[in-house]
Amino acid sequence: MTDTVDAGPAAEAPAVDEVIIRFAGDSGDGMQLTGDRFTTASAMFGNDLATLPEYPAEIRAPAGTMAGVSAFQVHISDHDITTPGDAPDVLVAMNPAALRSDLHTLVPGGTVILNRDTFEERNLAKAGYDHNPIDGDDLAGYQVIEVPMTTLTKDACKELGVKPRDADRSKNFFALGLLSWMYSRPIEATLDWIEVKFADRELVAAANRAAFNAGHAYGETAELGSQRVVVRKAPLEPGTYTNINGNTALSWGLVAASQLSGLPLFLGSYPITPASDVLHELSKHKEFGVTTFQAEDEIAAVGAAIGASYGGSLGVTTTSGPGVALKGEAMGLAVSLELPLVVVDIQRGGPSTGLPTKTEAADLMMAMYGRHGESPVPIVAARTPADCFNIAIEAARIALTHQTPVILLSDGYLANGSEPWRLPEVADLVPIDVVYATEFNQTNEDGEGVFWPYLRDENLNRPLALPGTPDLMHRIGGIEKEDGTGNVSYSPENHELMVHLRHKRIASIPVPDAEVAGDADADLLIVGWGSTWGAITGAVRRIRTAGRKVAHVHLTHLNPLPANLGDLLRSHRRVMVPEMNLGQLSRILRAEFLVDAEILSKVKGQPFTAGEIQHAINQRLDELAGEGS
Amino acid sequence: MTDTVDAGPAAEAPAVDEVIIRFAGDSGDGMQLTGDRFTTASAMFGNDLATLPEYPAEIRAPAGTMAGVSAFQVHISDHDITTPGDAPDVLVAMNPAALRSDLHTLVPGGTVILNRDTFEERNLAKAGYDHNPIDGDDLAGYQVIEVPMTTLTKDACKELGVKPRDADRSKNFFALGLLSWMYSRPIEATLDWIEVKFADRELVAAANRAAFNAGHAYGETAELGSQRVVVRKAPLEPGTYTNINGNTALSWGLVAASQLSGLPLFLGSYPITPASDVLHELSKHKEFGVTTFQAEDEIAAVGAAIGASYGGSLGVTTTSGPGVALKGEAMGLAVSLELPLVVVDIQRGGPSTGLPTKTEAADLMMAMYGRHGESPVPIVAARTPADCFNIAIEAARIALTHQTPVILLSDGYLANGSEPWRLPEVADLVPIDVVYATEFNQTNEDGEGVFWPYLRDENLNRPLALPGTPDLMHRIGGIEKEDGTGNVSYSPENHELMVHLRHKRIASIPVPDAEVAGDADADLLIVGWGSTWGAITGAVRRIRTAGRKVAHVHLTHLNPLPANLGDLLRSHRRVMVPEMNLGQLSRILRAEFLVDAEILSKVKGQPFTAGEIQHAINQRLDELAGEGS
Amino acid sequence: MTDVLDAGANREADEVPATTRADWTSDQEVRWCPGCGDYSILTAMQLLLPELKARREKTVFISGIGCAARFPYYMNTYGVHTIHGRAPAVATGLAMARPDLDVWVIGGDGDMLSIGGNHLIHALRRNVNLNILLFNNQIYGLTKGQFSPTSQKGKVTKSSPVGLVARPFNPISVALGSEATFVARTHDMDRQHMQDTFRRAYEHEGSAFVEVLQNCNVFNDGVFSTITKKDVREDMLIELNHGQPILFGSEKQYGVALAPEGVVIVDVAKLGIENVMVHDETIRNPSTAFSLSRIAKTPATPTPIGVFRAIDRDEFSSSVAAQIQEVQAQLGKGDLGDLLRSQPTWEV
Amino acid sequence: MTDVLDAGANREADEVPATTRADWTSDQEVRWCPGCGDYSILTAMQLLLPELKARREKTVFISGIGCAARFPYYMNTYGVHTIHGRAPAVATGLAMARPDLDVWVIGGDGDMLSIGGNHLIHALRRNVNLNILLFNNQIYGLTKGQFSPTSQKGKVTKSSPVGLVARPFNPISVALGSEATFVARTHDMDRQHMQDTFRRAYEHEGSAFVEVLQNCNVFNDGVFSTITKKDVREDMLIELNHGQPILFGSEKQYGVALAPEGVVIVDVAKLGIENVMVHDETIRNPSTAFSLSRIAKTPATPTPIGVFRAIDRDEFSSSVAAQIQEVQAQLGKGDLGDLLRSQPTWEV
Ligand SMILES: Cc1ncc(C[n+]2csc(CCOP(=O)(O)OP(=O)(O)O)c2C)c(N)n1
Ligand SMILES: Cc1ncc(C[n+]2csc(CCOP(=O)(O)OP(=O)(O)O)c2C)c(N)n1
Ligand code: SF4
Ligand code: SF4
Ligand SMILES: [Mg+2]
Ligand SMILES: [Mg+2]
Repeated sequence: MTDTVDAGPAAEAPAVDEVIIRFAGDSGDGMQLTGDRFTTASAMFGNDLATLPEYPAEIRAPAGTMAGVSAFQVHISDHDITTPGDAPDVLVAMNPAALRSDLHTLVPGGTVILNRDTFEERNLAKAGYDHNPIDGDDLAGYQVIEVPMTTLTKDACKELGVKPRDADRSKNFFALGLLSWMYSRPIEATLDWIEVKFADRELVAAANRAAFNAGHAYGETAELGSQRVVVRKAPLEPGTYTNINGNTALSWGLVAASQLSGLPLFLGSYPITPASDVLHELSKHKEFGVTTFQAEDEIAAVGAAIGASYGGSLGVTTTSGPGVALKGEAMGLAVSLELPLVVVDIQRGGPSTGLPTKTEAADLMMAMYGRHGESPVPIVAARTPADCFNIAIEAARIALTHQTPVILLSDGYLANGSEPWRLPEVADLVPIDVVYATEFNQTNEDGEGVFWPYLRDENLNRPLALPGTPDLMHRIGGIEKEDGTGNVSYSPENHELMVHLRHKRIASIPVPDAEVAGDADADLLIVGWGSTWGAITGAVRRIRTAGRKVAHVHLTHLNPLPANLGDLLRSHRRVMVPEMNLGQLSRILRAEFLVDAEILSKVKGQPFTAGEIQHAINQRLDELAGEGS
Repeated sequence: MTDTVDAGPAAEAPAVDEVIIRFAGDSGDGMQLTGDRFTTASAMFGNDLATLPEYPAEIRAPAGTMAGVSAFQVHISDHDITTPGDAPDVLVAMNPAALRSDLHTLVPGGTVILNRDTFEERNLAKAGYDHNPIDGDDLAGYQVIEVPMTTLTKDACKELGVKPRDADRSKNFFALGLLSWMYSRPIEATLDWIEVKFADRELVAAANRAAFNAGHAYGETAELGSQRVVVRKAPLEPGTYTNINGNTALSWGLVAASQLSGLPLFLGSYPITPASDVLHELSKHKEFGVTTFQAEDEIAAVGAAIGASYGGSLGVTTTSGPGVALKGEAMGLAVSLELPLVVVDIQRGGPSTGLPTKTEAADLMMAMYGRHGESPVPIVAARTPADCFNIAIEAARIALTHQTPVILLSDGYLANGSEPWRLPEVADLVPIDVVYATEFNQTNEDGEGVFWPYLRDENLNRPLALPGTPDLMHRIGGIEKEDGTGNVSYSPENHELMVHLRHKRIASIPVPDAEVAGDADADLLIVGWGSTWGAITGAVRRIRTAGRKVAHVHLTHLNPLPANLGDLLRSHRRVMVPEMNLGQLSRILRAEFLVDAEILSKVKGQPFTAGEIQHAINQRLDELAGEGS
Repeated sequence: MTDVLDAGANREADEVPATTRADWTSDQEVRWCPGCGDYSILTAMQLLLPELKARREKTVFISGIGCAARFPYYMNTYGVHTIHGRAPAVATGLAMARPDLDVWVIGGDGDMLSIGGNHLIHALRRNVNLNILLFNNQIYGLTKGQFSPTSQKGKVTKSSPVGLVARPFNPISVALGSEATFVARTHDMDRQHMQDTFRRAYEHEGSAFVEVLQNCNVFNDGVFSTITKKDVREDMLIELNHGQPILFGSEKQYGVALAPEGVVIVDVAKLGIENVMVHDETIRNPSTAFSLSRIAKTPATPTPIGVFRAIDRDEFSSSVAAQIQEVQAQLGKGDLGDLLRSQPTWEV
Repeated sequence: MTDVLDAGANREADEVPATTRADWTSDQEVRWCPGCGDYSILTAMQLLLPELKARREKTVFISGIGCAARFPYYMNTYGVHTIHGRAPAVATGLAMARPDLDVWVIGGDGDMLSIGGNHLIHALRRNVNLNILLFNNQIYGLTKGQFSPTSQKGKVTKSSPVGLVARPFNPISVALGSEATFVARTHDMDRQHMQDTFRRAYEHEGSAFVEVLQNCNVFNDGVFSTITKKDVREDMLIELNHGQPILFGSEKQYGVALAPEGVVIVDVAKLGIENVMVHDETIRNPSTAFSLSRIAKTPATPTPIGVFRAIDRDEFSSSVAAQIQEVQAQLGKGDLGDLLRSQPTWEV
């Protein structure tokens, strides 16, 4: 399905280097779809981009209310970008509630495109307006484009024989057509997509096509000419691209890990927002021999993954914070059994049920410490949607080559956000070498061969003998066991030895050195992990473009930490750690390296913007300059 | 049941200031009972004392094997002591396995008293001896007293008409009689106890009495005169004493908290070693209106405790590490609901099933961080068996006055260990003031009174209105809620506010300043928490007696930490933290105060001895002296 | 606080002020999808409680997580929206601590039969005084359409894209296998039947389990329409009425009768009305009720509704309380000073 | 590793070497209390497996925590001693991943009906190919004597010092209420009956549930002795044999017959042998089996043993595997490069 597209007929329109558009409407208005299509068209056009879908909390809120607003923000540009943008340049508001809830996010002087038809009494009241903002001062300082989208859509559909009520459902395609015109997006891909998507509902396809064309034409005819701009292609590295969100990338990464290791993938999972899509995606890929098991709860899900792993599968369990809190005991079992297991935590707002559809990154400490006893596990975190692919492979690699549960941290922002991804060559992916024991590894007192399940290799790892392997029958369990034989042991010395061995074998897993982005000799070092990468990178670029120095280290491996990290931290005068929590990585760094790592916290269920971090960096740099002088 | 006892007839025996005796035998030999009776007699005699029961892991091991050895160590003294002793002076070995497993613990030159009758082929083989240690070199360097205890017991019982096989069961009373003679223990209390305990099994009572008397007489007649010593009364503070173990003290503390607060005590629990005895003890106290609920699992147990707490009870759940790992999600709910709840974790060896009957203190980090999202809870820890009483009240006080789950950490050593406890006056216990809302606390737009469940007081706490309270009907839940109204809220600003409020209200709970024991001006500060108190205190006394300086701070409150702790840490050149884990408190101190707190770790399923800590202190002091010079 | 708890004791004493539906309606906007079956269940409840002369402050709704579990927010009573699956556990603690309250437990088929299955069956076994309503829509609604343990075999959902492999639970069978003392079924299309059934649950001392067939019009639309739509009901719903022969069909031409392999549907004309089973909720042996629960093999064949079983048996919370009272009657209320001295003591 | 997994495929091909009890005995010392009923269950298993011509390397014992759950350590097979209550979950994953294995699940009444109740009923509902043995001693043995969900009402234990308040589960009823396809009961005093029952479980495709009445001589001694002791068995154990009339008593003077409220015990002489029920394990409707499970009201009244139900139904793991094979047959094995290109792509 590879398309090549050219810049289209609008080459003569003035060029801007980037634009941030926010589509907002009622949950029923199809804003996610609209945003998604606009994104795809832009991606195929050749822009760099990043997206931020935001939908209401799980329950379907009453139509027309603020609680029901669904939005999709997309940032497109002619250069490399890393975030969905600080503040939109354009807000498409399909109803009053959308305007009311999102207007404040717009840049001063930005453009509001609104569906005039919905600004009538009932909808205004539902949105909590006691007046019509179109008539009031609310929109002062913005460029406002009022379009009677509903009417125009219905008109366009009338001759097709579509009932007005059904035609109304196509108004998002009108908006999409209009915006496609304004930003000179290629239209073929969208029209093709409509064809395929609604293949079996011809009338719907026709209505959507008509609405899209009407929107596009409206730009031409309604004297909006001055609004038309173009965002040129970004100079991306050559290759084949697709636009991917984090959960899909993560799912594919797990499939890839299964292929690379030659082990069948077994997913034990229990649905939970925002992790369910991984279960959905993997359920679709039975052609890869993927087994998905929707268990009765999270404990059964991880239990089954452990069982499958014991049987020779790549055992994975996916969930979000509340699920991880439930899996602690079973993960401790896997630690004690020294079995491979990947535990994926797509973090969301907490504590407790919290903000299920909002992003947060406050499960790091639970990942480190959420089990009783000394129960160390490696932790890795993804930094961008596409990076979820790599991290899934990395998590599986560590799990399978070091016989340990590994926690993979993603979050709601990465899960649902998307970016263009240059597809890797499958041949370039590094195979994962998994070795199972097939022979005796010891001789007993009588000179007979025996199998010791806890006889360690030079990396302190134990051999795994799969059930089915002749002669190597053995028993393992969660009670403390003798190093070597694996027999139940209550010996004090052995227990201490095992506690240290478990610690050491995880602590000595080789992880790549941390790399410094920006100025290695800067006074200020920003240390990040997870999805803050985009905002930090954006901020660091702006700071450096403005001629100030700053360094950035972004951690993929949170346990163990890169060996060079301590030196890096100590080689800067000041260390700041932006986190979507109250300071979890910063506490780890402080404890580990006795460095005064300072937290920059945001816990709003929303990712950092580059601007917020830029601001904080400038503050610190000013202070440092003051100190320095 | 208060008895007063005098020193008895052995006043003329030479006095020693302390003695450590270890009773060891097969699980079926009644060693725990023997140790317990010896302890009680010593307590009633007026010694200070500390005990360490050690029994085999949960399962009943084959009789006569090392795995089946059960031991009870008791330290009695004429002065204030804090541990069950580093190494026993006397080992009573009822069978070869006991000798083989425990001989190495004895002090050089110590006394071994063994049951000669059991040192025959079958038992020797079961114990893994290929020779008879009585005849070999094994016992060189020890004083050995061989007594044919089985034979003598059977002889003593013969005339009572007790069958030899039954008589065999009384041999532990023979040992008890012999030791009572050797250490000049009062015998009346023991004989009385036999009377009462076996009231309905007359023949058993007679056999035990006969065995006890025979053992006592044996000392007199068998030319063991030179072995007889007396350990005089310790100068304890005047008062009424009882000998108490940690789990009983904890149970009584919970009853006390219920009485002090006027709230009925509700315990939701699921059996688990070493916490089950709290469930057993509280099940016995229905006269205090205590409701105990043995739930289907740990999650139901904490769930029910939350439900009861919501209904106006003092809701408590008791468990050990694996149970806490399961309760994480529900505890997060209580954090979000801001409901009182006491979660008791009697720590044991981990990870996973680990060492169920052995002690460890490696759940501190899980207590701090074992929940998803930012989910802070206060944490307190008991330091001695009797201290469990105070800590239970303290945990309940914090929970009830700050509407929060509180984690109380005890451990297997405290749970089963015992010490003399000077009973507090009930009138001196401070009442716990619990206030429930009964009236509207807000006015709505229409001027009507309404109840806002999250309207905060000056301590940031919310009002609790119990179901049943007229007019104050309201709904709470684990989804993020608006501060004040408590209505479901997905607002970014409100979420950030609530995350900070939840953090702040726990962080600002007032806790007493940490107090320094020892030399405030010492170079070296020892920081401890939990059951290490005894060993650290013992070590610090020895060091100071030897003329060196050392300071000791012992933390009861682990979250929040005492306000003066940072200053204290910084006012010493070096900080060492003895912990039964790999360094959990030390990591917290490092992160919090950027102080190079060093771990002294022991993870053997056994408490520290004072000697181990003394040794480590001396090493550090030597180093500091070296540095200093 | 003593006042509050004591208020329970005086409950019967004061007259209950008359209330209307509005009094039982909270100020929160209802946030289910338009057309969701949950609305009519809510209405039934808000209409019933005034009739029952229940007190709002003595009524508590405890729920887990799911669309169904949002129910408490909409009732102007006390309420706790707990965590997924744990409502029966939390409610058990509350009911034990506060026998004066009416505790309702609300949850979906995922909440109470998947993650919460164990708490449910243990609550039923113990016979705790709870009114447990399971809104069975055979789907996970809140998480947007995965199969649940009551979804039919072969069902295509987001997590079973080529069809569900496992067979479903029959919630009535599960409840009866778990020693439930009150077991009933109703559906969201018949407000009167819901009210009648909820009333019976309310009046039952002990755990009352009610399966409410509920339409999720977004993710599982029409799954029960073959049996619950007005025009098919007569033929497809078998109403169980205590003491009455079990008959259904527009002419009452069908009935239920005992057969060796369990109860079966029969043609009344052929078998004779005298051989039609007379429904008896109160048989202590749950076998007949269980047998009735097996009549419907899918939600598209004739399905019994009404009360399958309603027997008297010691209620758990009051038995627990009785033990405490007995001990207190025997020993008196505990004295802390005595407790501290209950082991051997000595004076120094 | 491919070899190992493929070994399963060739299983039938190679001849299974003859084994003896010793071959199935691990080198670990057995650590149950002397006299514990668990010993005889272990013996029964170690004697049966050689007869079954099972392969040790293809046999896996998965257990939770409890005395019963120590079982795997004593079998010279593969084995995992997991955590409390979770054995059915771990075993489900293993059985799904490795259909070539014989997976046995062992646990106590606490392990599988208290904390693990939900995993048990879901495994039974799904019909995963597991042989599940529940050692029911009506007590928590390993934690030294608290009541369990099968302990009798009134039972005095460490956690119920004045008597247990709740009524117990009937494990057979729970299993039948959960759609179990194979349900049986046996007891630790009859090795042959255990072997026969375990053999049937082994041969069943799908979840086989066996309740083994087991004496805990330390914390609940003799709780089944009224029915299982040699001299009372004839009168107190009702042996179910497929195709045979259900008779018991020294003279076979008692029988079981259908009655309106479920099956009942009858006097054969009075009722006539022709009215005695002929046992049929294969009735698809579980009602009769359920009814049989209700005959014994306490462990001191005549109690059925043997196979209550054994029906054929799609096994879960193989159905899951079949879906995968079907998709692969249709689409071919997945190609990673194609997957990466399965969304719209573009070239730069
Ligand atoms: C511990 C935990 N796991 C998973 C979830 C996600 N979750 C919320 S509701 C739900 C199931 C909803 O289905 P059901 O109980 O049938 O209720 P319905 O929405 O259909 O009314 C799930 C899986 C959660 N909130 N918490
Ligand atoms: C999570 C967890 N909770 C509790 C325990 C403690 N525990 C171990 S075995 C057991 C119950 C034992 O009873 P049962 O399952 O009937 O087995 P039995 O010992 O009687 O064979 C309990 C409560 C545990 N190990 N883990
Ligand atoms: S998703 Fe289904 S169950 Fe949930 S509110 Fe919508 S229609 Fe109702
Ligand atoms: S406690 Fe009971 S079940 Fe456990 S080994 Fe001993 S006798 Fe057997
Ligand atoms: Mg549902
Ligand atoms: Mg048991």
